[in-house]
Amino acid sequence: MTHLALLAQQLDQIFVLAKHWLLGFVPAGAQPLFSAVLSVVPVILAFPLLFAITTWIERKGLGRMQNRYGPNRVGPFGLLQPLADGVKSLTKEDIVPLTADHAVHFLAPILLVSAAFMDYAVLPIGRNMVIANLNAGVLFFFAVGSLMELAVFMAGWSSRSKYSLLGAMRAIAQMISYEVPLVLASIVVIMQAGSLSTVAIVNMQAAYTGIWPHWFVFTPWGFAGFVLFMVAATAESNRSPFDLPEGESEIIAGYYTEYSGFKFALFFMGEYIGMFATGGMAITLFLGGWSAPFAFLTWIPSYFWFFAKLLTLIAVFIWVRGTLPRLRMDQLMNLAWEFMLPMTLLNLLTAGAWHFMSAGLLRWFVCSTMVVVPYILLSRGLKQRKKFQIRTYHFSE
Amino acid sequence: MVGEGILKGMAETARNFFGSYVSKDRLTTVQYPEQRDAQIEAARSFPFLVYDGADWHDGMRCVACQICEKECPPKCIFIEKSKDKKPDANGKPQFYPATFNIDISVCMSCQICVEVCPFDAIMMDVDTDLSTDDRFGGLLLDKQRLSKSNEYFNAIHPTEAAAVDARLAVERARQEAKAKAAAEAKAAADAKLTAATPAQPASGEPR
Amino acid sequence: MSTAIVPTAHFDLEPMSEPGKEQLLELAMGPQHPSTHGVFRMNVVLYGEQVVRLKPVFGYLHRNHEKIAESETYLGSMPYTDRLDYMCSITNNWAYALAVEKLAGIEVPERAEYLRVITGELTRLQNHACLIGFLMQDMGSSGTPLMYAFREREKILDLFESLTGARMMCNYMRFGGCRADLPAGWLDQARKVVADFPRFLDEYEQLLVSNEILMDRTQEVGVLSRELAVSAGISGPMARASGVDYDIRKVDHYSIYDRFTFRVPLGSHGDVYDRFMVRLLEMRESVSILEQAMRDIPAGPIVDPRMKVRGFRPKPGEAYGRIESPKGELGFYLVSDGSPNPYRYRVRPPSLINLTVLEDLCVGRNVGDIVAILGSIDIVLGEVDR
Amino acid sequence: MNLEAIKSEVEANVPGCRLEMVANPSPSDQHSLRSDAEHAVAVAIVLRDAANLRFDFCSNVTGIDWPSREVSEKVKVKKLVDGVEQEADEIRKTVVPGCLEVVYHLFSVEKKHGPLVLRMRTQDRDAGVHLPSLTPVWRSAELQEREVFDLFGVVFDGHPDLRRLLMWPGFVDHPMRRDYVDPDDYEYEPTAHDEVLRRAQQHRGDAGGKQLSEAEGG
Repeated sequence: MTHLALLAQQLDQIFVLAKHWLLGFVPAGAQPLFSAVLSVVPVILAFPLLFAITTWIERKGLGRMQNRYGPNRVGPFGLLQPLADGVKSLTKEDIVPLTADHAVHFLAPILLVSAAFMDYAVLPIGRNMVIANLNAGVLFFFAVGSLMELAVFMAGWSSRSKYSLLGAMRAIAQMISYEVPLVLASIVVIMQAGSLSTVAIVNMQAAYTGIWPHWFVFTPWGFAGFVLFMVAATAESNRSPFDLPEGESEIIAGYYTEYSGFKFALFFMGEYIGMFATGGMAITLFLGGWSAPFAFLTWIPSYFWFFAKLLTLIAVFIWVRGTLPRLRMDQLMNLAWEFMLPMTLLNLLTAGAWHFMSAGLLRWFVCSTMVVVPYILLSRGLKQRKKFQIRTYHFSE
Repeated sequence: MVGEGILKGMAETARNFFGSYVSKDRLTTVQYPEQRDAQIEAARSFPFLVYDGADWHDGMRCVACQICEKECPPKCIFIEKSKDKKPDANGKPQFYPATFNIDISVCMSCQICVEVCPFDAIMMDVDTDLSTDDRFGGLLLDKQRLSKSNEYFNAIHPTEAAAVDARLAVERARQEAKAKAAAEAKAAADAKLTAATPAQPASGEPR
Repeated sequence: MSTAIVPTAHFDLEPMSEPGKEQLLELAMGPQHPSTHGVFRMNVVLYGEQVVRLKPVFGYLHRNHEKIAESETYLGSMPYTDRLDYMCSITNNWAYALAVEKLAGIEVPERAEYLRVITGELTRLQNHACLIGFLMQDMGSSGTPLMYAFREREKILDLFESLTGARMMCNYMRFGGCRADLPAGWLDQARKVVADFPRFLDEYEQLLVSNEILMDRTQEVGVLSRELAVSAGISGPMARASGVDYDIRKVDHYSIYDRFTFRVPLGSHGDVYDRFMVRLLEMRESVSILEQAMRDIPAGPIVDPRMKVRGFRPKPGEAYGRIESPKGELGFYLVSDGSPNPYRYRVRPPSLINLTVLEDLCVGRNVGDIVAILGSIDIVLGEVDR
Repeated sequence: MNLEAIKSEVEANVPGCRLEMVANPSPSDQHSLRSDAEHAVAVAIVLRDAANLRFDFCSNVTGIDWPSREVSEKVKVKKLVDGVEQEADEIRKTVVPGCLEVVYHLFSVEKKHGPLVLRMRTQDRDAGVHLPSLTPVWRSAELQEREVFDLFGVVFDGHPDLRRLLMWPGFVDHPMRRDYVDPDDYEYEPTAHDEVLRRAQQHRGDAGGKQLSEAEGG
């Protein structure tokens, strides 16, 4: 038994051990630098790979939802489709509009991808597997994440295209609006954990009562926070039904209308990398990070759980995308300011109440009421003001 | 409550997602080059010329009457009538098309040529794999490429071909009967003639 | 007394760039645009995202169908009508055949009328199903409803192929009847398709009707008043969504529609949601018509035996024949001078005329609404530009 | 609804209007009313608003081109031949002046009747092509009158936005007129035969034409 436990532990820590083993070959003076490189390189390799797999999963999943096969020609089950797409975008002509601001136009996709990658610095992918354990990790995450807005605006502005400009306008408005509920939704976790460090937050959730983990999502405020966070994250990463900035059927491709070839692919990748990062943050904050969902499954390596949860979230993203039509700009704004913001603020109160009440059924009841009642009231208010309803029709014989 | 309709919709897409793995009814895609749907008998692509017998030139039913050329809405048929006549399948001397071209890059598969043809000489094909890299030459079909045997016609449109064959057989029998009657009448007339004027020189001889 | 609503004067994109109007953004949506349903262009003036002015630009697909028809025989124009509204070639054939039959006074045998109704209503089913799919696609739902619609449409197109020989360019009607009789087993196959169709409609309704985002996007958007709808000649489901009780199947009693019991759904708001719902409900009525027609279809000839294929020359005169096509009132106006070619051949395109009110519906709305409104009008550029 | 009755009703309401019944010999039995241009708008308003007419739905607007044509008719003429009066046939040729005709097909949504065919004629086909626009009466005429202007060249006075609809703004001729000649300014799709090939050869000059005919004729 102990042997097995040791093996599981070794498997869990295999990347950490490998890194330390490799660092042994490096002179002591260069070790910090090499340590950093050895931490960063796998992330830079793993997530683009995940991006490739995700595009495949997305196309397959959407296909099946739409009663199609999805890609199935390139390689077995179409698995080499992302590779083919990559080769295609690399070999395509890179067209820059004549009047574009060339420097900014060139820099925008690079900035987007680098900003997206910088988010991963604070994401604990597994036990002891985090690039930088900053004690203000969550803050760092949101700060760096908002760099993406800058990149989007650069792209939209420098293209000198009306569609790009409209897309950039939409993107800025949307991303800034949803940053507020995104941060507010995560504050409940910080209140509870008492730390801004992502590692500390995960460690706090990686404990068990019986077989059940202490994930924050299993509390009323945590669940509400998680749902709100996911909605805001969908908007942050411009995914359907909040994909207005690129609103394909309205403004062609929004801010990256004028991009082609590899720069277009970079935008595409940046979006997905950003989506994984916000998804990873949702996991870290609410779904216990790398911790196993049941106590008896802790022997499975922690990074496996991280990626399993991430893929599950991605599947939900795809599912939502396959079902819902897009919102309109004013509705999007209304949702952010009239629904998300009050809900996140009330959720802060709920989290406070949870903190100060003693454990027990009463606490559950009070806090659940504090979440559900405002939700019902708010949604009813929204519905009545909009007057939208399922109508009945009359017929002429 | 807000979200109810969204959840309903998501349940529906999930049902279709799993349904596509179990129900053939939901996943109707045909993997084209490997799988093909069964050929639908009435389907049509482009016209072809029917010939009887073994040789496409000798058995060609077309008599270059040029009705299809005139009636073709996009004017994709081009016919030149021959100067001489050749015997058709019934042995009757007929004109034949010296040139018969169909520009299938112009043809719109409307089947009007088939409907107007009084000789059942032009029919609709079912072959759609006609892509070529020679846009103008490769899509301009001459009479040799257009000619296909009556057996082929029977194979692709059995019902229609059977009707056409029956009609032609009736027509042929009628013509044969008519020819026979004419021959008999002629023979009788000749007999009468020879009986009446026995000492006439052979006809056609210059005096 | 109603007064006509007069449209705004036209504008050029350029002169808008005068001082004092710097706040406005001029945008040419199309001719290459993902949701203009073809090569169609809208010159839009935006204030932020709000539409201030909008003028449609037509003609990118213009091939002067009417002029071509003047040099064709009457029959020769039949395959060209397939290409007008290429989603529903059979109803186009029908309208043209009806006009010619009026012009020349041709009777249609009973079985042919049933065939026309069956194929025409199947066309309506597939057009409406796809239109709703396109509308959802325009509103950004990644094509899921569209694919479901295409899945069902495929079955209907298979029926068309085995009956007429072609899936989309059917060229099925002839003056005084139809071209081909039902092949063996066709009716059973069709009955199965029609019997399965309500299940698909249930699925569609489950997916769409109560979706909050859809309701939010479409309700009270692009409201067309009843007065404007009548004045602007809006026809078909779009007019009925505005409460205009005008279904040519009921009004003109053409063909044999009197024999079937069906209802005409009417909207009361005239917005995009009503247009969507009216089409959804109309499909259920079409299913009921189909069931009745396939139950009652008699045996008999399918074309007037007195009609010749060649040498058709109607007497001088003129006729206007119209049917309720899935898009609206599709009419053909023919003037004959006694020759084998029509002297004048005119198509009354419902898609084009329904676009008359596009600016009225869009002004004051958002860019996102333009595509939803355009999608709900249901245009096919083959018919708009002819 | 009887056309005579409609005619008398309109004439009673619009003083001075000249309405003419145009018979339609075809079995369709759709006879029409031809209005003079001056009173057309008033006639249209009466047709739309009169309580028992209510033609509120202008379905179809279109033009017809009638180029001037020579009509030859046989006339019996009495002639004095050798002092004796005899009847003889003589072919008399008259030129019917050309015009452009605009046809409106009206229906009533309220009363569910129709069609009423309303026609108007221009004076000639060159300068006198002005007709009053009925767009202020029926909005549905907006795009269709633009189309008639575009393809036939009828100028509708009072139309709020009279531009070409289907042809591009710089285009000069009116393609639906019977005497319209295709301009020789576009690329011909090479075809195997017929008129188009001949014109393509003309358009490209001899060399190109020869190549074409060699490539496709053989």
